[in-house]
Amino acid sequence: MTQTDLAYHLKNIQHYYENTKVLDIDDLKIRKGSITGLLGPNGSGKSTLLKLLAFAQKPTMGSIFYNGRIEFPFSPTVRSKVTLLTQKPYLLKRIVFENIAYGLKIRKETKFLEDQVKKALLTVGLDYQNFAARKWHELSGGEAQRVAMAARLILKPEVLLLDEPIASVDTESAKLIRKASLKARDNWGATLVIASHDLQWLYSISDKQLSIFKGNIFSTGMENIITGPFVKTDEKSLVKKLGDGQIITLKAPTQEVCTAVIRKKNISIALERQPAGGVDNQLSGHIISMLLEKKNGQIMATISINDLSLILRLSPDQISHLDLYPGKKVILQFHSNDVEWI
Amino acid sequence: MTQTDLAYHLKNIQHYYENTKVLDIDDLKIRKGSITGLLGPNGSGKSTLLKLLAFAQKPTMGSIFYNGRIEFPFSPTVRSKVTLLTQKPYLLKRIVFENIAYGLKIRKETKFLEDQVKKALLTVGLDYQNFAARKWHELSGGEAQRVAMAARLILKPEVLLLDEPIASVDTESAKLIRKASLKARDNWGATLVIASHDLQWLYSISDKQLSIFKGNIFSTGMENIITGPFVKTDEKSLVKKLGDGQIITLKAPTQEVCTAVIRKKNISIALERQPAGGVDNQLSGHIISMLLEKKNGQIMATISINDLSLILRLSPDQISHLDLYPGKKVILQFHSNDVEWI
Amino acid sequence: AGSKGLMMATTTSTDNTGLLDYLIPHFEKQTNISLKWTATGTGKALKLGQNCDVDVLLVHAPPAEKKYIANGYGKDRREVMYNDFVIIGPENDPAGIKGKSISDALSAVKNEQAVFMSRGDDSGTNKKEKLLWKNAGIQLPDKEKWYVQTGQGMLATINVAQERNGYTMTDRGTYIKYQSQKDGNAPLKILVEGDSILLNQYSVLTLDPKNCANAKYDLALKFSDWMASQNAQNLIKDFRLLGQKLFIPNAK
Amino acid sequence: MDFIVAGFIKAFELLISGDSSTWTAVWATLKVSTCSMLLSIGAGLPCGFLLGYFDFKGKKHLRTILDTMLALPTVFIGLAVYAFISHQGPLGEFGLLFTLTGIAIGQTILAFPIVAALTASTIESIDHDLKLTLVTLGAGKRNIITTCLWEVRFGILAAAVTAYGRVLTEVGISMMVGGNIKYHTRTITTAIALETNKGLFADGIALGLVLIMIAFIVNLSLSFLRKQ
Amino acid sequence: MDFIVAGFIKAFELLISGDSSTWTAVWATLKVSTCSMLLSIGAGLPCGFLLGYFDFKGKKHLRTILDTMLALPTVFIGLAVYAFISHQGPLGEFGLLFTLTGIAIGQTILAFPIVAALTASTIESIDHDLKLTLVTLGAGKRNIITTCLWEVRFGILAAAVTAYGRVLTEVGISMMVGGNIKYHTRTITTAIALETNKGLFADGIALGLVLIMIAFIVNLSLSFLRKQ
Ligand SMILES: Nc1ncnc2c1ncn2[C@@H]1O[C@H](COP(=O)(O)OP(=O)(O)OP(=O)(O)O)[C@@H](O)[C@H]1O
Ligand SMILES: Nc1ncnc2c1ncn2[C@@H]1O[C@H](COP(=O)(O)OP(=O)(O)OP(=O)(O)O)[C@@H](O)[C@H]1O
Ligand SMILES: [Mg+2]
Ligand SMILES: [Mg+2]
Repeated sequence: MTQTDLAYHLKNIQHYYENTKVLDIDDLKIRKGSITGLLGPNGSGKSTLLKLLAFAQKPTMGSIFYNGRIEFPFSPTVRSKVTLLTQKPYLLKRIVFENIAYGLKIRKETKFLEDQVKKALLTVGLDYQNFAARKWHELSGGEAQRVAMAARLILKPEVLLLDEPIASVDTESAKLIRKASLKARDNWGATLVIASHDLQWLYSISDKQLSIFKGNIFSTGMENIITGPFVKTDEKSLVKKLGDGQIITLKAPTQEVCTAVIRKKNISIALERQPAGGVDNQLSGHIISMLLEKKNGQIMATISINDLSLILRLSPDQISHLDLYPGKKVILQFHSNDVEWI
Repeated sequence: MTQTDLAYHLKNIQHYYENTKVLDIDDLKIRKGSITGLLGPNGSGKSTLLKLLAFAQKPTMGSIFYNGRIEFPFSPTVRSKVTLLTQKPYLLKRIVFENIAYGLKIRKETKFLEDQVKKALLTVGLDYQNFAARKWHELSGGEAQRVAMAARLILKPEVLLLDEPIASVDTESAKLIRKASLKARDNWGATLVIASHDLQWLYSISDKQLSIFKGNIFSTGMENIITGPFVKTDEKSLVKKLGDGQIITLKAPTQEVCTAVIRKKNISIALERQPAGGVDNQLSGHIISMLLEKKNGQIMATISINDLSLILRLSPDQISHLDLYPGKKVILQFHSNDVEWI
Repeated sequence: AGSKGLMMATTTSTDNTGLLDYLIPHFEKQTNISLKWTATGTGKALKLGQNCDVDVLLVHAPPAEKKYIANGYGKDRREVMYNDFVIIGPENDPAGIKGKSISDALSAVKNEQAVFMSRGDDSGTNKKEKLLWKNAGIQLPDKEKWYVQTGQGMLATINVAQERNGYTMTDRGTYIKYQSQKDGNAPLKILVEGDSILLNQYSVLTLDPKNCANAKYDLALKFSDWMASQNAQNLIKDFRLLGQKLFIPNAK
Repeated sequence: MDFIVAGFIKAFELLISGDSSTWTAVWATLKVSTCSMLLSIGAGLPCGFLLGYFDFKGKKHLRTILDTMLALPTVFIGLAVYAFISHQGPLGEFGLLFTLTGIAIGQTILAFPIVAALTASTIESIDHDLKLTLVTLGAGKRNIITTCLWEVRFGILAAAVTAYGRVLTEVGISMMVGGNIKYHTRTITTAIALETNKGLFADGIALGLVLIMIAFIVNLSLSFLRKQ
Repeated sequence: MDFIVAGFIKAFELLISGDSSTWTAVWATLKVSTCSMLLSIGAGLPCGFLLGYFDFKGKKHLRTILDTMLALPTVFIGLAVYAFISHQGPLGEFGLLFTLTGIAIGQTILAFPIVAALTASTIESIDHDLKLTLVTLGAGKRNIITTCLWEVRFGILAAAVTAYGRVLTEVGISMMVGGNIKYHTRTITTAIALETNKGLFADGIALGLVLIMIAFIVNLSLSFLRKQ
């Protein structure tokens, strides 16, 4: 990956709200033309990161290279090229048409405006006739969300940052937004970064997933996070007790921390418990969902173990072989040494 | 179901925004202590229905019986008993504590206020220490959503109406909100109506699903909707052409309408096409997701047929028998006579 | 002191009675000099002249005018007309001043603690009133409850007097106006009049070119001359308000 | 120009020397403006709320009338109040003419449209979601009013400060209804008018500065209510 | 009381008879108030925007000063302007004293704080999401100003209408700077003051009604800008 391939390069970024650090990224590279999925629990810093990437806010510390150059808010080289669909989309107090046309108007690109607006509305599944003349407040929640999306798509930006674009959007429209996002990448080489809590949707659209937790980034995508409280058993290990009496054993961390990460790839699935020895964690639970990952034909399965949910990736063969289906009881196995602490 | 079992009874409700009819419900009964899921695409009228149920708005026509009596906005018998979590939760310009305590304060129930707020925050997974003193704008999207939820839960209302309560909430919190909702029903007999686009979550929580489409209600829950354009072939049938050349044949409707409904129960699944005769629609597609319905151990499968998604309910036996998994190619079969028009 | 024509500052009485509206068109026609005026309190009128914002003054406060000239602000002072002051009060005359001399009347007011309105605005009228108290040997009753200082124009002060059933001193012109507004049965009547000290002298004042080079001294002088001319004096003599003579020309 | 400088010096002298006529005028001004502000806020807030919160027929016309009332000349109000409370007026018997109470009545009429119109326009800017949220949380009508007003408190504060500025600087009503009576109904503004008319411009400036100082102190204390 | 009735009748007479002194005063009022409104809006909107939009050190103090300026007495402004444009003032050579231009300058100073303070408080109420949305849509600084102002247009309108009411009814500046010269700088308000001074209360009321009528017509036309 050479420097010129990079849309973004973030170096030593830290961001504070008042005195609380909410983002801490040593080094993050985002390739031109890639679609990056941003995963993480509430308050982990997704929106903050997107605002920094949009140059809508300056990080408290560190620098953001865009196309190889350090850039700042209002810099003319990014201003009309990077656009963000905010988490709470705000519609201007105007009709839908004007909302969608706004970005083009301030860019003074008003050729074929009506046609462009018509097309943008169509991409998000709204019909021009019915919606163009509506006032901003005469829309349902999902319709408003989609109008805001159309207002971003019409700009054909170099970078399209989407903060939970399908939060209140129906399944059909979620598909349309997926299509539109892919088209943006394919047709004009847009770089996309998308935050969402809908894992299936996010996996179906992104090339790469970044998992973010308490402001720290894991570039390997969605991983399983186990939060405390933990109980110390001896020098070398901690345990977490689940509600049903099952116990997870973890290698004790070296520094003072509180959250454990177990990567998908380190977990295996079985129908029966192995005899003792080998893995030291064998948890019984049941499958609650199985989702297709379009990219690779693999299946992402969510397994519920009492009040804990773990995710792992299965192949069709594994599923056929073990005769897995949602509701089936399974045993998850992993080694306490494979745990990582953050 | 006797009258006294009913929390709500809606009769001949119609609601208009300006001159557009957005809701048309002949008769709808909601039992006390039930949890009703509300499904439907954007703009179908979910939020409108919830606002009517909350007596925050008067229907243009028709009457709403609550506990057997016709009630109106501001009626003292419903005012402090019915509460709605709106789709765009609004936080008062005060700290989190005051936001959550607001409802109790106006009810003058300020005993053990701090304890109650602490508990309410905990139910939505936020910790008192960290959040109670934050200003309304110092929250992430999902945190704000959860504060708003806590402000409703603390009221222990007779009726709890939730408009997309997990729209921007992470998986863990979605679980917490599910738990809290069930507890509300079980502990103080609350009646719940919940709108959501997250089908799995909604199915995992609700006793009964209402599907709403263009303001009309189908009491049988999520059904498959096929929208136009259709092409008329002869007197008796219409066809819809899919992008990949497949064709769906439908019995022509008697009145002028444009949307077809095919109920889950009328669709069957197979691995191979049947020889001609019997069903007249055989569509090939692939499974994209399989979700467990907690209630009954059945599996809800979504099958993608070109740009159409159909949903049907499978049993574990069927899955094992046909060796189904996400990604697997399947044939869906249904008869054109089974289509309903709305 | 605009580019064309004369700018005059004058007291409100000449304007409010309508004298200027009657007189000035004649002046403009006969001399081809246009004249605009602003009507204010005497004090402010003098100040505007001192600051060279006007060209000529028409005022009525002889002692102040003389001091003004002595200070080098004014140049020529020409007396052009007069009217007189009267003391008015309620018809039942609680202090019993009717027909008394000025000094006796004021002493009676003071002894009876009868309400007396003063304009208290340092206008020509007010200055005269203060002089009367002094002549009567009474210290100005500034903080006495019965001595009410309105700080307003003459008519407003009369109206206050009427509301409070009190006495006041006014120029005859304003009283006539007041009387006419009450359709001839005004609650306040003239109780003391005719003393020579009650004369109210109006003068035209030109500004000293040494102080105000920009002031149109020559035109101002023309106005002053015109006001003293037989023609103007006749016009003043003929000016009537509601059928009563208001100003008596006395240019020398 | 020099009278401005002189005015500054004089302003200090007046205040420090404890000049009684100045201090009684300050006192009268404070009393009367406080009173009229309380009354106009008491009446203007609810009216403004109703006008801004609800949609009803004729609302637009009411707004136009209220906006027009913003242009009621003070002398006009003064005359109208005078007509009512003068001896011959219908309220003559209460003896309100030439009293601070009389002035306060007039100033209330002056400030009311400012408070009401600005409150209405602030309330109108309220998010529709706030209304919905309050109703669904079980707020009664009074809760809705108080909570909405509190949500837009900075807008309300601006309305009040604007009205206060108007009341504090008005001359016409104080002159006409109060009569500018020394030691009684003379307020700072009528005193300024008087001094200016006398040609004592420096005194006018000095008194103006005193008034501005009052306004400054009031606004400074209010500014602590306003967060950064 | 009867002078109020008489005033109504007289108001019609004045307008219908085409009384030239009334009409020139109407004309002068319109000219001067339009001019000062344009100037104060031109200066007040941007200043109000800056003060409401950005957070910076000393912002709170600036607001306090601006709020205090709301309480500048008109006579004081009149005196200050007079000091500058009088013959001996620094701007004496321009001959602005006793002209409508001079009045307009003073009225601009009067209206500016109203426009600026109310604009600032309206802009402050803007949703933070709007700012973010504009920036992310690629709006430049000028776009942000214009769009924000447009978003709160009803608040701005209220600010302008309030300032207009203030300008239309002010007497002190017109009197001091304009000199109330008949057919030249006499505005309706100075005419009202004059008539009232003469004791012609009915005429005062009549002229007041004329002024209110002007305000009504202006507000009526503005009300079409305002949606239901
Ligand atoms: N204030 C309004 N004026 C006019 N039409 C409106 C208004 N609010 C909603 N609508 C329309 O009414 C219909 C129903 O809206 P509603 O908000 O109930 O939909 P919804 O089912 O909640 O959709 P979503 O899933 O997007 O939240 C939609 O077609 C919408 O466009
Ligand atoms: N204005 C603010 N002041 C103080 N803290 C803030 C502010 N905005 C956000 N935070 C805090 O910063 C952290 C990161 O917030 P951010 O909005 O980036 O989270 P997020 O990952 O987008 O969450 P969500 O999924 O809920 O949208 C959270 O802990 C939040 O509480
Ligand atoms: Mg977020
Ligand atoms: Mg909705």
